[in-house]
Amino acid sequence: MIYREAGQFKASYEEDQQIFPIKQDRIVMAALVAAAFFVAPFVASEYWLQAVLTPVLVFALAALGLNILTGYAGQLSLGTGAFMAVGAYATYNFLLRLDGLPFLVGLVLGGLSAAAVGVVFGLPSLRIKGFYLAMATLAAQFFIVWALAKFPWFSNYSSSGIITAQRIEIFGFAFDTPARKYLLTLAIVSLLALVAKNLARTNTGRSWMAVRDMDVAAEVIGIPLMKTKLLAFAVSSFYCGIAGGLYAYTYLGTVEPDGFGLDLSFKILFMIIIGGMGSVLGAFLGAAFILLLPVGLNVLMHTSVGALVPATLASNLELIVFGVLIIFFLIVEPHGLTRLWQIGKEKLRLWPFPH
Amino acid sequence: MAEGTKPHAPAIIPGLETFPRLLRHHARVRADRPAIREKEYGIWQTYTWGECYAQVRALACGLAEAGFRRGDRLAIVGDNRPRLYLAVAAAQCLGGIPVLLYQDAIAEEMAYVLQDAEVKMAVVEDQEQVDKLLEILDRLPSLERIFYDDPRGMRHYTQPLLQGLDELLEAGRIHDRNQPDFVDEEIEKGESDDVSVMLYTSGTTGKPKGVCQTHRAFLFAGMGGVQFDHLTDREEVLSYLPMAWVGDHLFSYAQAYAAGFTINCPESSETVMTDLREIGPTYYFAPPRVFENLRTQVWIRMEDAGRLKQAMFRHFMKVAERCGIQILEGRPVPLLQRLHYALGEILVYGPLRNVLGLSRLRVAYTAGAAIGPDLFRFYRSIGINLKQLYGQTETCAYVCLQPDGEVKLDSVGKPAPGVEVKIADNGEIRVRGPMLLKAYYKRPQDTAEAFDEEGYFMTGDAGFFDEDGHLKIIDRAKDVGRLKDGSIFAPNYIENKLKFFPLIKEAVAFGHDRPYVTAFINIDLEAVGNWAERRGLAYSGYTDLAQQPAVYDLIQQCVEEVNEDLSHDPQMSGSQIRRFLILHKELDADDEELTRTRKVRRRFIAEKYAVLVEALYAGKDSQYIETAVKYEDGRAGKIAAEVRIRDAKVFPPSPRAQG
Amino acid sequence: MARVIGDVILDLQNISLSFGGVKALTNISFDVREGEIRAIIGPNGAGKSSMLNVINGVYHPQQGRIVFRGQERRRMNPHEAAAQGIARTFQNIALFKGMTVLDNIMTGRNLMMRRNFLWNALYWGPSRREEIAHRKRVEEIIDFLEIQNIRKTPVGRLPYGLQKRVELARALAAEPSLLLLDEPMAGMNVEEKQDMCRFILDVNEQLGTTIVLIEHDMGVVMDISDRVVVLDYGRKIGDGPPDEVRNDPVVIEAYLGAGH
Amino acid sequence: MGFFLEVLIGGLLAGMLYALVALGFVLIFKASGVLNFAQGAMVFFAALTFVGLTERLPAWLGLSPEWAGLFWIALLLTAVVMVLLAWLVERFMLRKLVNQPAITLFMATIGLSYLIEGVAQGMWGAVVRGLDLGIADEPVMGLLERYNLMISKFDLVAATVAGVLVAVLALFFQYTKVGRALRAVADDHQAALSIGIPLQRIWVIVWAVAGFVAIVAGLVWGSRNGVQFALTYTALKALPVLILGGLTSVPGAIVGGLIIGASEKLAEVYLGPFVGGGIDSWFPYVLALVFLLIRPEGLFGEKHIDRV
Repeated sequence: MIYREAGQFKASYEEDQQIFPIKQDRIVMAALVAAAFFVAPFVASEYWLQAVLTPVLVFALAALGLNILTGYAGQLSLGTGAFMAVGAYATYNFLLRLDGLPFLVGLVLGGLSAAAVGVVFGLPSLRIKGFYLAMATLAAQFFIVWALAKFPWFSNYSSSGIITAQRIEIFGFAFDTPARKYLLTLAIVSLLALVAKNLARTNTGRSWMAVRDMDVAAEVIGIPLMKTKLLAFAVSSFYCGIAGGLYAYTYLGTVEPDGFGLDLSFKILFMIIIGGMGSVLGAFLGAAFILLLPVGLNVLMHTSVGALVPATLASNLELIVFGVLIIFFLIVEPHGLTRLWQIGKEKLRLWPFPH
Repeated sequence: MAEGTKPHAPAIIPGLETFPRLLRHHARVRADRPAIREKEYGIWQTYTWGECYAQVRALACGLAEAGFRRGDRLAIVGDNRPRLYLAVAAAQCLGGIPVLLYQDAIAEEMAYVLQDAEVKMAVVEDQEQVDKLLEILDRLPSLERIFYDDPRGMRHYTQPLLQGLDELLEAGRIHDRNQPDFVDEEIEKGESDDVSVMLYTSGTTGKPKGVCQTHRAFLFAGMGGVQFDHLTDREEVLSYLPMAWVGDHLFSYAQAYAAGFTINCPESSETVMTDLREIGPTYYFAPPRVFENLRTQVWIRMEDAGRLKQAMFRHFMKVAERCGIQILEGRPVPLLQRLHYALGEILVYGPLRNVLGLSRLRVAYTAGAAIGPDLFRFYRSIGINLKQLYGQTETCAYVCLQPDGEVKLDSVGKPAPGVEVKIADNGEIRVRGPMLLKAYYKRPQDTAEAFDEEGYFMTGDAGFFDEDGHLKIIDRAKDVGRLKDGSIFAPNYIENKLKFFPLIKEAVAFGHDRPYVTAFINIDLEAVGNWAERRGLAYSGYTDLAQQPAVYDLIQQCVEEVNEDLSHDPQMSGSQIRRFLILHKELDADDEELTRTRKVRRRFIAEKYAVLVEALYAGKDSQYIETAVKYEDGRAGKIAAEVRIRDAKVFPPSPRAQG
Repeated sequence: MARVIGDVILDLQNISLSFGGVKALTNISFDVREGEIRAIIGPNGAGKSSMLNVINGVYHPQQGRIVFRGQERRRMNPHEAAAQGIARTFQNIALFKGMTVLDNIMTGRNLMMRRNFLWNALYWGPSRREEIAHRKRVEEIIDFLEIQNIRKTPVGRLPYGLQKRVELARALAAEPSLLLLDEPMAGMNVEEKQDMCRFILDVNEQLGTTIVLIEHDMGVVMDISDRVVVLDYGRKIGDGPPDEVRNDPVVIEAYLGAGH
Repeated sequence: MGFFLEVLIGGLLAGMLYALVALGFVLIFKASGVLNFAQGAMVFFAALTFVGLTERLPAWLGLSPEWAGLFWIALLLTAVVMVLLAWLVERFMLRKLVNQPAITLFMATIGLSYLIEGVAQGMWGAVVRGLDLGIADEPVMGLLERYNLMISKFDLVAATVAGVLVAVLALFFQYTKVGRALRAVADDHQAALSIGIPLQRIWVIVWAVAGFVAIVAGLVWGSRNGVQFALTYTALKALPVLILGGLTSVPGAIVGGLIIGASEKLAEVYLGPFVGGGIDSWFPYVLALVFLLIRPEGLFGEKHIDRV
């Protein structure tokens, strides 16, 4: 209904290959980004900025990282939590031990260390596939979390590996209030989302998807399987590393190794399943959905309907609802919310005719 | 490029009386503005006016080198392709005459035209057209060279007279470099009274005739249309109609050069609808059949929509019928209705126009055959400024135009500025003005006969002016007959009223010196088929569906509606349809029952189905008949059926209720 | 331009291949000349596909030498074969189901795309120019194989005949000097077969690509191939121009069974 | 030397338990091609249901809490609950995901594990409960005197029970009609359906048997570490066994279990101190990974040839 596509012909390949070829999409996206940057920080309450918007962005970034590895390149990984931990701790140590190091440089170095670790644990992907690869990443998950807790050097000899994020300062400007932290997170996540979209629509992305769909055929047309898979691990882990850094610095403030456990990996895996595998939008939709679900649930709990549910069941409701949703989405719409979003868009473009 | 930036209404500039001069002017004034686009390789390839002029110069030089001289004829055959449009201009630069042919004509039809015009060279689209020309080459002594635009599949062709357009262009560029002012000299030699183009009329009566139009005539018509509708150089036009049709030559060539706007060539004939939506033209021209098919498509697709969406669609269509046209024409409408229509604009009309690709339209014209009032009302009520024009090939496509403010549903508008229109005593419409043809090629005698003593061109159509001075066409003059009781019998007028129903695709009326009027009816297989399916009516094909009693009842309702409408016109009430039958086969151009532009060839049909006509007047209620049919791939076949005949109710004459 | 058959570009000498105990190919030798259409025929299970897989490195023969453009190699992975200009299609279609037709064909050009992932991440500038240059080349192939209207359709939704054509397009996108076609016309109706023959001939004549073709339809093989190799139970039983091979009693016997 | 033997045997006994849990995975994978990550949750659910029943049954049925038969009734009811669970899983999940790629099914079982954990704690509350099987956890006297080996009787009994169950299942697979049908089904669901193998019924049977395995594992683990959420981690213990032994072979699960059990204990005792202990969470994985890189399809899995 809102689409007015008549007259939007493409006279050049640049126009044809842009991220949002339809003007209405560009307008909506521009409005969204503008609202996120200029409206949200002033309108949203501190609670919403600190406890909802910033985490959604941080988790979206991590989900984006996992989507690159599992959604685009088809390599199932259960080690997202560990790679985030590496990012967080590496950033902390770089900023701690090299004083005067700008925050952003520390963050990027954290991401790069996560990428390095990701590549190491991605090596098995050359010989093994599917479940077996998932097991290898599971090994990474347990080993890294154990190492960070066991070797005090990482946490500057604090008890049980807890670290507290230093104050963020970029060019003398302190990012200490929830609004500023939110804006910093938003800037970084938007940039990396754009980069992910660029990667997906160029040769790099196509090579990943080729390896995902049929690696034998990919190799036969000249795609180097090893390089492509390791690149996927590296880029994905870099994203998770940055997300880990932001998780520590702009969201929680203090983190401990157990905070990056297997449950975090599953949570992010759920995000891309529900959000939609193999799409940048899927990461954002999934993260928002999974984070806002508990908020919605306890709002529901406090209403009249909620009172009917027996108390014991209520506390575990989140677990049950997550489980049911995962199974529901895998059955009804394996491509997740993104597919529903696309169908909705198609309907609007064909309005008033039926889809 | 100062002038080209803001939308610009062209004034007639002295010194630019021929198309080549105008092209040179555009190349200087708006060199970077797009002149022609073509959808190819997935995007719209754009050629600016500057690039077009350079290519025309190269093409002209190439043709000159190949022996093309002033006054020679250049045949152009193919779908709407940029380089074919440029070939027209190139021939004009050299003072030659481009002869445009229908691309879907079979070799035999082309042979007559090419012989008649004594064509010296031909620029054709692709292998398909080359094969047609080679098939009849032995009968074309004058044809020396054939240039093909698309080289696909031409590798094995070794005939000496064949050459790729690319090689011709290459040779032309070298020639142009060596003699830079050769083309300018040739252009200077061009006069506004030279013949700019030769279009062959689709001969409903006898063999087609070559209409020679001059630069002056077509530029007058082009400039007239541009100024009448305030067109600027920012218009976008989709050029998808056959280049040999006068309508396309006016819209895609004459007016494009007059205003300097952009024409867009679709990727292929199958993708016209998607290309239409992509381009979203601002200025559009289509015969009524295209508008009819579009509306039928809308109804059929809405049939499959959900119940809720259908209900919404029907509701707002009623709202549009009530006040859509008044709002379009800016007439006063009560606030509540205006708000209701505005809601419809957001929910239905806006998206509907957009999905059809018509949302950027400033003006849409239709012509070539009468358009039904309810079809007209449908488009205007959803906010499309559809207007009608009337004219022939001999008058550069139009003599009458409907001004924006006064668009009446059943008339063709007022005489265009600078055009005189009068009605002869036998009811025939006669026109005079600069847009008239110079002559029929090599037919002085026909040319003379076409004009009356005061120099008016006899259009061959019958009609009259209504009280507001709008011309109303009733029929072809020569077809207008008299019933036995002397009242006027205008077959086209009756047939058009029948064809305004989406269920009826084609109709043929008989009545000349007969006691009363009878009619053959062709049902629209898609619309009636859809209607039958929804009622669970099984049918195995066109012939079977046509003979179903339920379908006869349906068509009887339509015929009786037409009779009631006819009863309101004093002169027409005598020619109400008393008896009708539904033909067992679809009338088709390949069986020569229709012309190339799907006009009914009444005399031919009367002879071919004489047994049915007699049965109608003999009061029989059915008649067995066997007819020969030519299928698409050339095989001949036979269709036989027991055709039923029905009587229809007739209404006493009464004045028209104020609709 | 007239077709010119050059000298040998691919020479296979005593190739033997076995999976565990099963002997797929035994001691097969034949060569392929530049610009030629070389057919490999034989009953089912004769080892035709295995032969193709040896040429482009999917399988590694236990014995035998493969000399391609003067370079000898026995063990070579498919990735290197592609880099040397060998492209192929598969018997049962190996397209990337998760991508559109256009993306599938663009993937065929990955060897010619220089920009690394950092440039791709930046996209605007060199990487975009490269994408557009290759897109133009792919559009020419799309036009050449007349699949314009399905350019943006996900490959999974296409009928069998069109998927075969997209796979040919992807192979052509790599601008190979040697094209291996594994039963390109299997499961096609007459009209689709005619189209595919026309495309194969155009590829060979217009682009000068040498073609090794596996095909069952004898009519097709006889019409369009220059020389034919006949395999039966993993052995070569015939080699030469089509009509010569057609009348060779050994071939007839193998094809029509001993009892004939 | 005695100490090493002690640790080794202790490891082997623990390994037998890992084998048991791993067998639950193998059973379901062989029959339905699904790597059932929810097996751990089923162990927890089984144990919690058993304990919950033993607590609540006396009140519901008016029996005295000390009655010896209570144990068997609770066990029987728990088995019934597991069959019901198997039927629900087949009905609402497996039937809808026929012929989906294995990764989709694997992710569905992760969702299933969350669901089962939520329902379990919802039904029986999340308080940690002890579980006494009536088997004392003190060393076996005879072995202690003669070989001076301190082997816990509890471990021995648990290992024998597990061993018996494993043997029974191995036979079940090899020689019974249903066993053979299972092997056919594993290759291709659609093919099996087309030749008339009642796929749905077989999946329910298999998931029910996996449920029984979960009960045994739940009771044994529950009595040792207490019935609490941590029981779900038994699945994580079993995964390395699967990697080592291959997803489709029963003997593989047994041998894999023993190796992992023994090496984990030995590494804990001998390697742990140097590295700060607590390595049992990741060591089995690393070990299995090393094996995997040598033989990608595990000890006994079939070699997978890529037919092009």
